[in-house]
Amino acid sequence: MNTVDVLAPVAVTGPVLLACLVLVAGRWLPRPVIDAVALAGAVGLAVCGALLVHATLAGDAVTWLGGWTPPPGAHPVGIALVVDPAAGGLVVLVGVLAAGALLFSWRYFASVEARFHGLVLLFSAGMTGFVLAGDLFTMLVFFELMGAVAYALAAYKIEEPRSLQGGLTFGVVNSLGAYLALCGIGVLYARTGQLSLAYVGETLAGARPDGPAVVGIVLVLVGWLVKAAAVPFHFWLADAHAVAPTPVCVLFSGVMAPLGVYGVVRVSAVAAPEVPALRGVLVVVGAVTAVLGAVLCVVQRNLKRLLAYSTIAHIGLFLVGATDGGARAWLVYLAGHAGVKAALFLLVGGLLARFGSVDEIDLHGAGRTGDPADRVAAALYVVAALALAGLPPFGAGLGKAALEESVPGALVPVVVGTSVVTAAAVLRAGLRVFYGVGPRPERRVDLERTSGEGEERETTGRLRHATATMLAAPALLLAAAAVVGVLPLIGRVGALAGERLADGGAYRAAVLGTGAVAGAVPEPVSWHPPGVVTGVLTTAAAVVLALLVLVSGRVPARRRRPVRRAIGPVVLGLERLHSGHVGDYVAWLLFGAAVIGIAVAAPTLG
Amino acid sequence: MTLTVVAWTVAGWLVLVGALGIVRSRDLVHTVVALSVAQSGTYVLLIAAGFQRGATVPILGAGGAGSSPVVDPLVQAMVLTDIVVSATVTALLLALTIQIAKRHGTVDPDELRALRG
Amino acid sequence: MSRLRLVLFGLGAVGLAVLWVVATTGLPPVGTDVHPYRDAAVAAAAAHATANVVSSINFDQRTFDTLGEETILLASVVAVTTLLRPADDERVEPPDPPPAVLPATRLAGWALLPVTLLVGADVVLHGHLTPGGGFQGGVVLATALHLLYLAGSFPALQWVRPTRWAPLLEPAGSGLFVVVGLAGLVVGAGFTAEFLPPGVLGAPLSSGTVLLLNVVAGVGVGAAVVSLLGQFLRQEIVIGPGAAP
Amino acid sequence: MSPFVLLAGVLLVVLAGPGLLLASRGTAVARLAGLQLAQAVAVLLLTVLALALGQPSMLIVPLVTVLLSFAGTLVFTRLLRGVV
Amino acid sequence: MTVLLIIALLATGVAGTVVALTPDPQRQAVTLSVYGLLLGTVFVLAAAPDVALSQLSVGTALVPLLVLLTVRTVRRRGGRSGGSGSDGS
Repeated sequence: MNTVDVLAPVAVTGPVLLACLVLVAGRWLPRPVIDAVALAGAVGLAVCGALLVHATLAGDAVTWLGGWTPPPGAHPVGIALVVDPAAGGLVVLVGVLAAGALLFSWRYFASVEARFHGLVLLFSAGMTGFVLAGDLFTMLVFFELMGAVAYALAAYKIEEPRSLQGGLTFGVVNSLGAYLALCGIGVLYARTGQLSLAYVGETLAGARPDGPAVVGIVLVLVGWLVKAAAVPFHFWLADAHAVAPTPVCVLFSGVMAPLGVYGVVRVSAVAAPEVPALRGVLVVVGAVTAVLGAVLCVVQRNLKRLLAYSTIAHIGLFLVGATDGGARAWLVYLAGHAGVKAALFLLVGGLLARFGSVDEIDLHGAGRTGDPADRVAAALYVVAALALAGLPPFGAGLGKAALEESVPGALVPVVVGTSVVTAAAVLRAGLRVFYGVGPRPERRVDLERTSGEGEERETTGRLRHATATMLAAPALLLAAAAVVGVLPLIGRVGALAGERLADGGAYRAAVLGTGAVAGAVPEPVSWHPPGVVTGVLTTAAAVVLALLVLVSGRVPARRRRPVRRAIGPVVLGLERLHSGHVGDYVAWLLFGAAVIGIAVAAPTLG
Repeated sequence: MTLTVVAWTVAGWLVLVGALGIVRSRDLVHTVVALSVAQSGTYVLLIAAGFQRGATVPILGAGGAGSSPVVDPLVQAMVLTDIVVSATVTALLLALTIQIAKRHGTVDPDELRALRG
Repeated sequence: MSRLRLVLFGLGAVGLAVLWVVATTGLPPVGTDVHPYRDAAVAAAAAHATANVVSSINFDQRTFDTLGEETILLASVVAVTTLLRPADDERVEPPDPPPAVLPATRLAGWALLPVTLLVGADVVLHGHLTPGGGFQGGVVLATALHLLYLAGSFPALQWVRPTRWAPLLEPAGSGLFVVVGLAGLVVGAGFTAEFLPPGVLGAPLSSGTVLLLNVVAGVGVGAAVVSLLGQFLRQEIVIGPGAAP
Repeated sequence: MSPFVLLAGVLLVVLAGPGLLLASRGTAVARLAGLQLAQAVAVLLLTVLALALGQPSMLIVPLVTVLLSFAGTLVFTRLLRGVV
Repeated sequence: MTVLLIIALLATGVAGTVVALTPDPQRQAVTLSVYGLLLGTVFVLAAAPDVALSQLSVGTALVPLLVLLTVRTVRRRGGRSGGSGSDGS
């Protein structure tokens, strides 16, 4: 047995075991012990992931569980866990974000027993299992595990109506997505007689793409795209993220939704037959997701919802990058984004704990208390918003710069525009809330839009000061995002991980044991002068845009009207589509699945 | 031939009709049950994928010690997992529905207006 | 709006139906005798002396999936307990007096209780030989316990106090499942590997860890279903109304 | 076609015809009659099928169905109380 | 046997449709129970007794019990549903 044989199963079952421990012993242990155990588990997971990355730099590692390694040429009966640097890196990300969330909630949820910790650990196990599984059905099982925990975590605040509605919508839409994926898995199984991802791919690779292969793969990908919240499956994300407890949002936005993109890339690289149309469709879906997310991000006034739409926009960018040339860049972008977005969510959570609201208009100038802790929070928020725009040396900026270098020219405006617009929206909200910039907007009751008022507090009472852990967690996450951008090792591993993730042939060779195919070592992701310049420029553009919006409140309504008349109806129409009605979302899900399926199948099958 | 058409059609039909139930639903409890109907379509699909005419149950030593072929046990194991998942997800969503009834005073999705835009 | 929703759904459904036809017409007919996975799995089950191949897959060949499934069960029990916890503005009331139940019903309930328990235990313990296993048996066992409630003896059910032990037993079961899996790793055979002697095919004590895991799963599932039902019953019976919405 | 298979066919038609029909019309309580019929027929059907397939180990299926049907019936009679 | 399987499959399809399109959850629970029996029959006919046991144990008592308990709690809290013809209150 080598390290991977031990570490890969432990990375999944370790958190489960700790969760069981915490749940059984939770009622007798004092709260700090539970906090410490859970935190240690999350940190241990991150370390485990780092070791996995280290062990697989030279080549993918495969471990067949239960000693069911198939002899050469035989049909496999067991389950393989397959580790490559991308999978290991995502395990690290899960561990780091779970640690951040647990650290932040040290003083949070004072009334809850160990259940919250247990759920976070189970959630981590679900994500790790999904990442490491080399088997379609195992992926689905852990997808469902992720889901089951996530629905409960989204609706954790049971006193709050919105939270419950968001959780239910999330549950129904994601479950239906999983069932579509299972249909796809069933079709692929009937077609190939295999469940192992690599063996499915090997069976399909030789033949001309046929109906079952194409439709089966598309259905599986639709399931993962629902988790990734790609348009038009994105509706649940804003609803669930806006209402989930802040520490949970960190995990949702930072890693759970991006895992959907990972699943899409993994399955389409390893198992999809050679279908040129698939790549094109995924790029279009990604670009539309990015643009729609950015547009809707701008019009939000609920800060958490605003951040949620910004996540949707960035997931669109990841999808574009991962499928069209940006293989070496997108994982670095993902890691950098996760740190920055997590920090932003935690800072907004701090606002909720301090002022009992997450509404941008309601909180206008609320952050100007003069309290040193609030000043630190304000500074962190602004830095995080700038980092989201691409400010060097943060990891998000590095990933974005590398993405701009590698995607085709036609897509560069999408990348730049999306990051500028979302960062400007985030910055605008921060400047309003923390510094009171711009005139106080008129407060009007707006039935068409989710406000951030009346949100249930997550602490027992209104906090007089932001606590040390509540500032330390975002500061550490922001620092981690900076480390992603500065440490050359991460740029090197990130590039390698991305390229290897896209190389389905090497994965199949590793699992089938037909000899490793040595891929070329890709050029590391690092800062180049043009990247630095565009990073600074996009940051500046975001600042200018945010200030313009803030100042435009002073512009007489007469001058603003033409603009509003031009784009207003479109935006309003888009907003109306986000009705919060679960039936609408399910209808969109089926419609989207059909459109994507036909767009892929029609050109392929003729 | 008939069996093939019927099995695939029923599997797909159940998934779609379950989804239709959700779309038309005026009561969240009904939504959750319709979701479980959609899921049961996947049971039929998997069982059909592993069926073999004239084969017996996948238990060794039963019905003449390996003399006759058995149906595919793998799909059965998958459906077992699937059924557990279905039951647990149903329970979870019903628990959410109870809380929605308490907090919103309604379980009609048309009247839930807390999230929009 | 609802009109638009139905139109959208209709378009999607038609599109998916077309795709479904495209997919299924390319598949081998239902009832085909080509099942490569089946051939491999049956051979593997025979090699480990597990008569019930489905159990062999669930608890030996693909234990990891079952581990995930057990974890889903655990997660949803914790989730339901979390979601149905009494909110800040709710109170726990003494239970309503149980409604009158016909003596015959009560008698039937009590009479069937031991039978159901016995059958449940049998389904768990013979899961490696005959149809059944930890999951099915666990559900039957849990249902047996709730015959007490259904036959009108809610006090008897309260006396058993399932809400006390079930929420502890369920994570313990899941934890034990993981521990058995890790034991294979410790003895050097690999995670979830068979490390007990398999015995003779068809014997009551055959199939090594499959039997052990079946029992562990049965306990876990039984406790899980008891706690799930307990939470829902508590809502119905002892949780008082909250504030006006 | 063996008599067992024929019998199973008849039972299946009863289960799927009158049983389902009765269970899908009227109020919840009225539907209980259909459920009762379906449960009784299903137990018979499953027994006959176990015999027709020559699988005595399958008899556990109707046995469990009997026990759980009883519980199921109690569920409905108990919880549909006052609904009539 | 194949004929029986076909009949059972068709009946399952019809029953599933009835369950999904019955607006009132209490009535739906009864139909769901019958649907579970039919699914169990399909599994037995397809030589899957393990699955049949699972489906029957979940479908006949457990899920209907959860559904009915939910409906009772919801109605007790004055939760309105848009479903037509609620024969409850």
